Amino acid sequence: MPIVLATENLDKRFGGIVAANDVSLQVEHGARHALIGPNGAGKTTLINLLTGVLKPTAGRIRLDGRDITELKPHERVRLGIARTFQINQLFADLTPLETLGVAISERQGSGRDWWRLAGSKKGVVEESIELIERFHLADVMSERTAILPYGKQRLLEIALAFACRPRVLLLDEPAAGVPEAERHEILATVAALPKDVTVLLIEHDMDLVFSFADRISVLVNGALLTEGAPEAIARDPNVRAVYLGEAIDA
Amino acid sequence: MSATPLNTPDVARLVMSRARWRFSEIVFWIAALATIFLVPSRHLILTEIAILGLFALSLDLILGYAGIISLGQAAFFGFGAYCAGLLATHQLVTEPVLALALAGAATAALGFVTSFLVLRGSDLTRIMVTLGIALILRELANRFDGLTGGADGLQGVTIEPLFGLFRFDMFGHTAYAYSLAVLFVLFLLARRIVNSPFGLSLRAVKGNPLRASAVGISVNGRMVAIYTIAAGYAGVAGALLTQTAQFASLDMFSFERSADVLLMLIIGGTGYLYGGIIGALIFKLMQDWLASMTPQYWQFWIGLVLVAIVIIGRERLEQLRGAIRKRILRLRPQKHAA
Amino acid sequence: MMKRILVGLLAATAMAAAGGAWAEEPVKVGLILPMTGGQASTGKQIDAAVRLYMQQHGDTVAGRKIEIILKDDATVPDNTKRLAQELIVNDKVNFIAGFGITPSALAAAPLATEAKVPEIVMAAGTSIITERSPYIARTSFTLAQSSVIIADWAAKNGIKKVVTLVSDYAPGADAQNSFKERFTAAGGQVVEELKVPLASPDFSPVLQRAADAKPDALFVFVPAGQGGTFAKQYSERGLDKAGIKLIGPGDVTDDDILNNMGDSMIGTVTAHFYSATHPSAMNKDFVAAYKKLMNGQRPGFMAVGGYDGIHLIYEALKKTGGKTDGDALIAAMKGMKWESPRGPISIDPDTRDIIQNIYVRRVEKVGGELYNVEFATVEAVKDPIKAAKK
Amino acid sequence: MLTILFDGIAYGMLLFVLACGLAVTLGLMNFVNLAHGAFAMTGGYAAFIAVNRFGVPFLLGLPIAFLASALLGIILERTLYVHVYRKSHLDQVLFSIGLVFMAVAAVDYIMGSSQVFIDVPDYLKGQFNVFGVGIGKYRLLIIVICGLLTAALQFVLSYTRFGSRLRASVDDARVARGLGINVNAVFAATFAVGSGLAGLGGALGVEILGLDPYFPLKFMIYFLIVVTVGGTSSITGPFVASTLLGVADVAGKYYVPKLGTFAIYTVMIVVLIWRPQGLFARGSAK
Repeated sequence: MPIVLATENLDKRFGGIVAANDVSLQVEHGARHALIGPNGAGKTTLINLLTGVLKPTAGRIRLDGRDITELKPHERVRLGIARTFQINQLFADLTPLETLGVAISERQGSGRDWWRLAGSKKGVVEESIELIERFHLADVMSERTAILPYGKQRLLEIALAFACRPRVLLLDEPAAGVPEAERHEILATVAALPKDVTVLLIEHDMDLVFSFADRISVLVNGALLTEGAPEAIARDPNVRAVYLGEAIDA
Repeated sequence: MSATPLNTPDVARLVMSRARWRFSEIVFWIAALATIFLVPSRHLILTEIAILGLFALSLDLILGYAGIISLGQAAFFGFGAYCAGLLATHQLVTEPVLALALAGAATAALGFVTSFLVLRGSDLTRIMVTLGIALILRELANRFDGLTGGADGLQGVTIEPLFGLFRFDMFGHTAYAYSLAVLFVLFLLARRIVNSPFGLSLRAVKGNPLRASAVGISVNGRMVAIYTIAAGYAGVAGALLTQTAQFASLDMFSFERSADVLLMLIIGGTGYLYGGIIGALIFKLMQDWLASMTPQYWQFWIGLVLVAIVIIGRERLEQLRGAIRKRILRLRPQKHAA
Repeated sequence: MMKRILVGLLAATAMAAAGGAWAEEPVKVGLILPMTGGQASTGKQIDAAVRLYMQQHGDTVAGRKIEIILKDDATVPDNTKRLAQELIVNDKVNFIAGFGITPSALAAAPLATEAKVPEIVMAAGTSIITERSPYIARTSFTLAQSSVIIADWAAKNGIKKVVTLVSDYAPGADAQNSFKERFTAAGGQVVEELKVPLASPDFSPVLQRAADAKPDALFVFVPAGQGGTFAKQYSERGLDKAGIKLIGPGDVTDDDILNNMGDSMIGTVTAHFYSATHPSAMNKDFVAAYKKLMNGQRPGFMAVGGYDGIHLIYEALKKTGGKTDGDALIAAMKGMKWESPRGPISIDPDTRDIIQNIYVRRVEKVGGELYNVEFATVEAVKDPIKAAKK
Repeated sequence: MLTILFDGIAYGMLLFVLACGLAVTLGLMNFVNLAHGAFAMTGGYAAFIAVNRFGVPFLLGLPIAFLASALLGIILERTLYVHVYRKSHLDQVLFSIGLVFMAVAAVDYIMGSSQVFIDVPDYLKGQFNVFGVGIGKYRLLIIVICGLLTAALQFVLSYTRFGSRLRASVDDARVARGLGINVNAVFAATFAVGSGLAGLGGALGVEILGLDPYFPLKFMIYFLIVVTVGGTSSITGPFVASTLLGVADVAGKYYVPKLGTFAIYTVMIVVLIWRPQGLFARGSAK
C-alpha cells in the first residue's frame, strides 16, 4: 500500500516545552490508523501540525509525496486533508443543512459565488441530502446548530469533515463526551466510512481503538514510542507500562 | 431516522427560504416609496437618513456578517465623498450615476488595500486601526488643501441633472428619490450577496474562523472581499452626500461620524441588513426632534436614551423586535418547507 | 428656547384663530449655530446677544413680528446645509443667520443664492465668504482686517523679527498671509512660520521652537476656544519674561475667557474690532445688559457679531417697510451705517462685507480683571484681501 | 534637546494618569468604558470649583478632584455599571457613549461651554534652568506626582492583599467568591480608584490641555491609543506607551511640525499590526 501522509522528523516547541519531538509517521492509503498516547502526549498538537493550524519548528509534512509543510490550512483541505475537532467547532448560527452546504460549495468551487442564491445549485443540494442521510441528521437539518443535542452535533462535526471529501480524514476523539446511549450511532458511522478514505484516529477509548484500527502508533511526550498492528501493540510491554498503565489510572 | 425521504427541490427550497421576500419587507419598501409622494416636506432629512442608512448598511456587512468591528468606517465615507466631489469640480465625469459608481469603485480599491491591516487582532485592535486610518485620511485631506480645499471644505461642486433630465432642486425631491433608489439597488445587491454561497461562507467565518479554514475556506480571503465590498458601499454613501449636498468637508472623515453610524447600527440591530436603515431612521428622527426642542442640550437626552436602551436590556427590546421580525420578516427559515 | 417656540406657536395659533387680525405673517429668521461641540461657546454668545437685542428692541419691526428659529449644526457643515435648506423650504424663513465656522457659511451660500434669502454671517471670518453669494452680508469681521493692522503696528513699534504661529486651517492661513505680506512690505522679517493642528492639545513643542528662534515678537492666531491653553503654556515657557512680545488678531485674548488666562497675558498687544472695555456709553449698557442675561459672563467679540447681525436684519426690514423680498433686503443692507457697541460700522455696498474700526489694544488689569484696553484706532477698515483684488 | 524630552515625558505621564484607569477597567474587568474621560472632566471641574470659587489651595484641590471622581465612580458603578458588566462589548459602547453625551450636556448646562482654567499658584509657574535644560515647574510637579502614583499602583497590585484579591476576582470571579472574597466590593473599589485617578489627571491636565465640557470626547481617542498600544495586561505597558506617545508627539511637533498628528496615528497602526495585543502583552492569547 502506498503512503498517503507522512511526516519527516517533525518538531514543535512552545518556548521550552517540546510538544512534538522528531515525529516520523507514515499513514498508508486506506488505512484505519489510530494514534494513542496518554494525556499531554501531543496528539492534538500533531493533528494541528498536519492540518496547518500550527507551524512546525522543524521537519516536513508530505501528502502523496508532495511537501505541504508551508501550505495554509484551507489549502491543505483542498488537497484532501480534513479533520474533526475534539471539542466541537461548529457554526452555531447555521443549520446543519447550511453548514454542510458551505463545505460542499467550497469544495465544488462555487463557494465564492455571490450572484446566485445558496441552494440554487443542484449538485450542492444533492450532496447535502446524501450527507444528511448518511449521518442521520434529517430530523434536525433546519435547526440552529447551537440548539442541537450533543450527539447530533458530534455527528455534524464528522459529517462536516467528510463533506470536504478528504483523502485523509483526521478524527480527534470523535466520541468524546457523547453519552453511552448515543455512542453506538457515532461508532457505526465511523465504521461505515468508505474504504478509500484513509482515517487517522485519535482516541482514548481502547475498545474503539482495537475494534476499529488496523494499525496503531503510540505517542509519548511528543515522540513516537512504537508502532504496529493492534495485537502487537497490545502485547508490547513498553506500551503496557507507559501508556496502558497510565490510562487505567486516569 | 427520517421518516420521509428527502427530495432535492424541497431541500433546495428550504435552503433558499432565508432569501425569500417577506411580506413586511415588501411593506417596508412600499412605505419608503410612498414617502416620496406623501411627505415632500421631509425629503431633506429623509435624504440624510437614506444616506446614513446606506452607510450603516456598509458597516453591517462587515460587523453583522463578518464580525469585524470598525470605528473608522468614515474613512471610506469621506474618501467616496471627496472622489465624487473632485470628479464634479474638475468636470471629469458629469453624469451623477456614473460618478457615483466610480467613487464607489475607487473607495472599494482603498478598502482592498487597507483590508490587510484589519485581518489580525482583537476587537479593540481593529477599532483602533480603523480609527487610525480614518484620522490619517482626514489629515491627508487637510494637508492637500490645493486639491481638497482643506478645512474650508470642497466648494463649488455642481452636479449636473440626473440622466441629463432631473435637476437637483432646492426642495431635495430629486435628491431624495435618487438617494432612495441608490439605497434600494445597493440593498438588493447586499441582500443577494448575504444569501449567496459567499454570504453563507461569511457567516461561517464569523461563527467560527478556525472551523471555516478547516473546511477549506480562506478566512482572510473572505474578510478582504467583504471589507472591500463594504468600503465600496460606504464610498457610495459618501459620494451621495457630496452629490446631494453639493460640497464635501473634512468632517466627513470624522471620528464622530464613524461613532454615530456604529450607534445607529447597534440600535437597529446587526446581521439582518435592515438594522442600519432602521437605526438611522430612529436615531436621526430622534435627534432632529430633540434638537428642535432643545438645541443646546439635546445630547443629554440622546445619551439618556442610549443608557436606557442598555439598562432596560437590549435583550428585552430584542425580544420585542424579534417577535416583530419573526412574525413579519421571518428571516429565520421555517422548520419545514411548505 | 423651547418655551419661546411654544409661546410663538401658541401666539401663531391664536392669531390664526383671530381670523387674520394680523395682516401679515411673522418674519422668520433661521439662526444656525454650533450649540454643541467644541464651538458651542460661539453659538451660545451669539444666541444670547440676539435674545438680548430682541429684549431691548421688541420683537416687532415695521409692523411685523420677528420669529427666531434656532438650530444646532454641531459645527458639521453638511448639517448646516440641510438645516438651512429645511428652514428655507419648510419653515419659509426670510433670513438665514449665524454660521460658526467658514465651511458652514460656505455650504449654505448656494442656497442663499438659489432661494434669494439673505444670509447674515455673524461669526465666520474667512475673506472669501461674501464672494460666494450676492445674498451674503457679514457683521463679524475678516481675519485679514485685524492681521494687517497689527502688522502695521508691529512694524512701527520696533519689532523686526517675528515668528508666526497659527492654527492649521483656512482662517489661520488668512491671518498669517495677510500679516506676513504687510509686515515684510514694511521691512519686517518673518523668521519662522509655525502651524499647529486644529485639534492640538499641547502647544509646548511649537512654543519651544518659537522661543529658540528668539524673535522680537510672536504673532499668534488660534481659534477663540484655544486661546487660554495657549496663554498658559506661553507663560510657562517664560516667553513673556524672555522679552518676546505676544501680538496677533484679537482671537487669542477673547473677552469671553481672557480674565481666566492669568496675569502673564498682561502686555499682549492685539488688533481687533471689539473689546468689552470699548469706551462708549452704548457699549457700557450692552456689557451690563449682557452680563445680567448671562450670569455675569462678559460678552466676547462673537456676541457683538450676533448683536449687530440681528440689528442689520431689523434695520433692513425697517427700510423695506416690512417687505421680505431678498433682493430688496440685500439692497437695503448695502451701505447701511450704524453705531454698534464696538464703535461705528457699516456694510460695504460693493462687497457686503463689514467696514469697521480696528483697535490696537493692550491687555491690562482694570479693576482687578484683565481687559483688552484700546490705545489706538484705525478707522473704517475694509477687508484688505478683497480690497487688494480690485 | 533635553527640554523637549522633559516636556514630552511630562505630557506622557499626564496621559498615563488619565488613561490608566481605563487600562484597569478594560484589561482587568474587560469593560469598554468610553466614559472614562467624563470622570477626568469631573475631577477637573471639581478642582476648578474648589480652587477658583472657594479659594482652596491648588495642591489641596488635587485630592479633592480625586475624591470627587472616585465618589462619582463608585455611585455610578453601584447603580449603573454593575448591570452592564456582563453585557456584550457593543452594549458597553452604547452605554458608555450615552453616559458621555449626558455628562457633556450636563456640564455644559451647569458650568457653561467656555474653557475654564484653574488658578495655579505662582510657585508652580515658569521654568528654571538646570544645566541649560529648561524645566517647567508645573511639568516637574506632574512628573513627580505621576511617578509616585505609578510606583504606588505597581506596589498595590503586586504586593498587597487587595492586589491579589483583585487578580483572583479577575481570573475567576466564582472561585474568588468561593474563597470568601467580596468580588463586588473589589470591583467597585477598583473602579473607584480608576475613576479617581482619571479625576486627578483631569485636574492636573487643566493647565496643559484646557478644560471644557467636550473634554471626554476630545481626549477619548488619546486614552484608547495609550491603552491599545500599551496593552492591558499590566500597568507598565500603558505607562511606557504613554511616555513614548508623549515624547513622540512633542518631539514630532518640534522637529517636524509639518507632520502634524500623522506621526502618532501611523506609529499606532504600525505597532498594532506588529503586536496586535499591544507592545507589552504577555503571550498572545486572548
